[in-house]
Amino acid sequence: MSAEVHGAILVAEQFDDFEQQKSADAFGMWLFLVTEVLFFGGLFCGYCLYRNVYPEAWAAGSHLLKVQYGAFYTALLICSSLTMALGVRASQLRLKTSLTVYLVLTWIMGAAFVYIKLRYEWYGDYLEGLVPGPHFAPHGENLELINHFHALLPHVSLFFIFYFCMTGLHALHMVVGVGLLTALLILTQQGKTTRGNYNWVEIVGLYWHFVDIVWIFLFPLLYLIGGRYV
Amino acid sequence: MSEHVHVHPKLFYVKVFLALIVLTTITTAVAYVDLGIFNTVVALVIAVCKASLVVLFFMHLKEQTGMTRVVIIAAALWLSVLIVITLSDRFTRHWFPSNGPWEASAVTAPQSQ
Amino acid sequence: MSTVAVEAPSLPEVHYLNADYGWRSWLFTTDHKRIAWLYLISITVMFAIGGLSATLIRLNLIEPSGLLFEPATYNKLFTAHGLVMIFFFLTQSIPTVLGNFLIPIMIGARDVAFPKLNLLSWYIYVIGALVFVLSLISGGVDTGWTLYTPLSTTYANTNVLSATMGIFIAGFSSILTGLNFMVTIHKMRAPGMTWFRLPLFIWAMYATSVIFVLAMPVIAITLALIALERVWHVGIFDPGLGGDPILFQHLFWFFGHPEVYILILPSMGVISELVAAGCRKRIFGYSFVAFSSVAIAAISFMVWGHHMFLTGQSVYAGLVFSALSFAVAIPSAVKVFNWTATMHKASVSYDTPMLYAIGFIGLFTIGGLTGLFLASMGADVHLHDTYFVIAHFHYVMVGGAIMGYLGGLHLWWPKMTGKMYPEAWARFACLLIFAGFNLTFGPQFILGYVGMPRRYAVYPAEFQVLNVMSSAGASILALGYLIPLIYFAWSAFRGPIAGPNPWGAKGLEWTIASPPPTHNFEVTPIVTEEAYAYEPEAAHVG
Amino acid sequence: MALLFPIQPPEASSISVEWDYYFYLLTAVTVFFSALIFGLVFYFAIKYRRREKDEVPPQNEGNLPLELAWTVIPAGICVVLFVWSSVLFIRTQRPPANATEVFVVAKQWMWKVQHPEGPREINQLHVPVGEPVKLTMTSEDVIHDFGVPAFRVKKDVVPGIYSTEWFTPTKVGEYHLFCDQYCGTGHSHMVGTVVVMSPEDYAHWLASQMNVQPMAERGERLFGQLGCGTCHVQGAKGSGPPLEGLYGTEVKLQNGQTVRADDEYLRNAVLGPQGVAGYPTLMPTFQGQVNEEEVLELIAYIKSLGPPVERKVAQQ
Repeated sequence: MSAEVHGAILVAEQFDDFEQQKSADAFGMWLFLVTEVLFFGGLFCGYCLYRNVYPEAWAAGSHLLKVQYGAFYTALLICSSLTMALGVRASQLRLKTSLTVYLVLTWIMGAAFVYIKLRYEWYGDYLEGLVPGPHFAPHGENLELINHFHALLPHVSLFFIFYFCMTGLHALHMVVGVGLLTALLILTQQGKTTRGNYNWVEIVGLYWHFVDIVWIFLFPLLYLIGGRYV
Repeated sequence: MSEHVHVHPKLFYVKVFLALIVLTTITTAVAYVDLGIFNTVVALVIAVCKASLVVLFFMHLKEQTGMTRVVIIAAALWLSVLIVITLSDRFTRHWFPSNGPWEASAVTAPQSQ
Repeated sequence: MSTVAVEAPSLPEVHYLNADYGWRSWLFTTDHKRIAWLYLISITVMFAIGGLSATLIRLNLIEPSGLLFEPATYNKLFTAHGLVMIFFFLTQSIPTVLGNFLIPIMIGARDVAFPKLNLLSWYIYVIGALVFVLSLISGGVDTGWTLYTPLSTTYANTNVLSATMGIFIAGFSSILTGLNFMVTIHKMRAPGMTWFRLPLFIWAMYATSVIFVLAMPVIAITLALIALERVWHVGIFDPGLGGDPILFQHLFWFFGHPEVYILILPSMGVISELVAAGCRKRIFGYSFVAFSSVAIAAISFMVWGHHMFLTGQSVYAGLVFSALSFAVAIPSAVKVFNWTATMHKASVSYDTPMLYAIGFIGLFTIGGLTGLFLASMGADVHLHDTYFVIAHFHYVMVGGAIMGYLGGLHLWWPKMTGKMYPEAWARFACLLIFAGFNLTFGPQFILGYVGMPRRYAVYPAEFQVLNVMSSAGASILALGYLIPLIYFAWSAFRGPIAGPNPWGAKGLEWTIASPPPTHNFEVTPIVTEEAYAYEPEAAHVG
Repeated sequence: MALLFPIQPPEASSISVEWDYYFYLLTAVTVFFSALIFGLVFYFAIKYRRREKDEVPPQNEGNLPLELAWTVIPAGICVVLFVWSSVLFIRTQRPPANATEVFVVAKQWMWKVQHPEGPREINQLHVPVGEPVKLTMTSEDVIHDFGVPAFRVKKDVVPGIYSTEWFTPTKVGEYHLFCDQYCGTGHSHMVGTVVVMSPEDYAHWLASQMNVQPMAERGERLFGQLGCGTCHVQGAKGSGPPLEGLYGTEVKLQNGQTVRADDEYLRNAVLGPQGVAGYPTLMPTFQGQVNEEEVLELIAYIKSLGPPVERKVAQQ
């Protein structure tokens, strides 16, 4: 590490050098992601239990969702993960312009995810009566399917609790992620993330990839259960 | 500083990205083929593969210290403990014979005094 | 104070307490030592609330028909007592006060890894506590601390929502604290401070932090589900709608049992320090004690079903849970034997911290062994949810966790304030607490065996004598807790000056001034020896 | 004994004596080790007390054989305790086949008991001495727990499922019945009495009860009122499966699974019908139309329609 780089990087006073700070930051983020795994874990546990208790109802619920949305989100998030990873690389290489471009791209994809999720998919679900609880009454285009599974409806409602909780919690994480990206963009414009201290971009990247991974599991678990070949 | 940082070429990330897109396509396509129970198995295996790709290459787990790996394994292990044990309760309850014919003879209740 | 040094000790000119003045310097501090004080004050307030409700509970139980309260009020009192003590006092006690103060110093660091996050954790805790206290003031909650569904989600008509919200918020404080400590212990150790040179307190805090990180998120999401269910009645835990109320118990106890070890492990760490300092001796079997902390933390996650033997849980799952619960007793036993063996051929002081350590070893032994009754599936059939359970976990949590917390406060009070407390009063209070504690909870073992269920506002008359004994003990115990509060407050201002190492103990914290300077060490220490390296020729008291 | 306070609950069931033996063993282990640790700690504290201010004792590192000893010995004790207690537990979970059945429905805050012969009780349970009794229990609202200290038995009563508990009373007398799972405001008032009577007294008691219509007959009346017979036609093939001789047999469901038609299955079938193979899923849910006691009566009626053996004959 050269002297002027050392001068440029602001090392917090409790650390001896940037190396220590960087590894502490990254380790802290990994630990935080562990807590996130277990935070989502409670929902996954409930999901697994009920799915095995009510397999038919779970498949029926899944068939009321639209695979196109799920597949599109997955692709969108994988793209945003790519741009995020390239952003970290740009920060490592101290390329301010390309870092900005990658962060903006990631930001747009993240925001698009949340917007489409809420404005189109959830709103559509609401219109089709898929909100669980006492008013649960599916009446979408798939009427034949709904009639077929009529006896299962209370348990299909249970599926939709988990659908809304899991995708809702995920969307909440996306919103936080978009906020973090906004902060990173501001820091980047101030030139604070391209001085060799790529740790901030890196830990936001870790978070972003984690949220992507959660979706990678949510997609098959919610949209593809029981096959789509009926 | 930068000599300590291992910077991957762009192509490296693009390859991972392409692999992820391919796997997404496969998992979606497989859902339309009737494989019975294996639909779920395939979907989960592909999801685990995709997650591993992201963790290993996008999140640079390969360059992290051993401790980070321990942390991730611990998270996965603890999550599986939670899920497996919880489910094992629910789905082994009915294995237990509710009536024991041997009990009738085993418990010779003393008569009233 | 028995130790009167030849050269009168004096306070350092500048230390962390007088480095800065004004409320801003406290409320916006990132100094781990000041944050420890913020926690100390806030959890003492919560302890007072929890203690007051305990006193009222014991008063009510003097009469079989209830001396003071209607059952509805009584139910709110024991719920408040349980929730406050567990989520707002014991969980925080040793980690956030002694842990915050000592972890960086013991490993030779200037501060924790993320000082701002540390302060944020305190604010989150305070917000959570305020929300919770408001929910108590505005009517309270009557579900019991276990918040079992469907009682908590559907049938209780008290402030379940705001109470769970308070706990939910405070949970994030613990998550962040645990994360901070883990990173600190991994990344901030001074040169030469290898894992096996760490004081055992650090090992225990590390194990505790692991549990914080792994268990707290699960209770957070579970509480969120309760809130969701309560607001919208969607049926997650409602059998009428296909939900499973037992799922809640699984999620709750997956957190709940490790939580118990969050409470006792730090105390075990403190006791190791107290015994080493009180005996001036290296802890017997250091590595066994260290690894037993890790083993307890790991196994503690796989025993939760022993709270659910009678729910209709699968017998096979029950057998596994029971076996693992017995297994977790073994590392605990190893610790007790090692502490006892440390006292062999030692130089045992009768200073207050050592008295607490001796009290802890005895009471924890009883608390741990009576745990075997409840790990036994057969015995649990009769003892489950009786006063036997109450007695058992109070022996562990009050006789264990609180004795450790108080003992630790007495050992490190001179370091935190630079002042000594009145030794005679402290010993008297310690004996009072020990006696009062046993009188309170000893009779409850018998009460449980003869069948008195827990959480009863009224009870059959034949249980009265034992209940009166218990209540009498509680009044002694309450007095015992009041005395340290008074003399600590007095000594912070008027106490005699302690000097850097009043106990002649080993450890990095005793090499720096009392109170320490803001950044703890003038130069980063280089560690060349193991923990507790007492040398027979040279103990420097003063 | 003129003790100031009780130190032991009555031993009034077949399991209680062995239970107490196990309890004594645990108590002995606890007392022994507590005394050992207390004794050693006090002995060391006195014998090795600090005599000089600057004294530092000789150091030692530990002792591997000793560490192993105090790991292995407690582990051995734990194995013994584990095996005995597990056997004890399993025995409490398997009611004898010849047990008398009694049905319990818990609600905030009372115990509602039904005997198959007809009598109903609230917060009381009359049982004859010397005969095994099996309780089938469920809850209408929150989780309760049926505990009788004198019998050393206890079981959570969970809404949505049938819990069972059994005991053989061995002493005539009246014993406490407690709700042991916190169930809300009136939890401590959800108490009652278990009255153990001699067989003759029990017979008198049964005869003296006003409501003598047996549960199965009440179930039959309900069966008619709810119109169940429209589809479940007796002795003929209706649009629902016949119920004669159903109880205790294996039922093949539409989803291919096979389940045993026990109490729990029948309850689920009434409240949330699952498709039975060979029949259309027409049956509406009766959730909200029948309460838990009525479900038990319906089950008693279905049970009374004949044991599984007769069914095979009927089919042929």
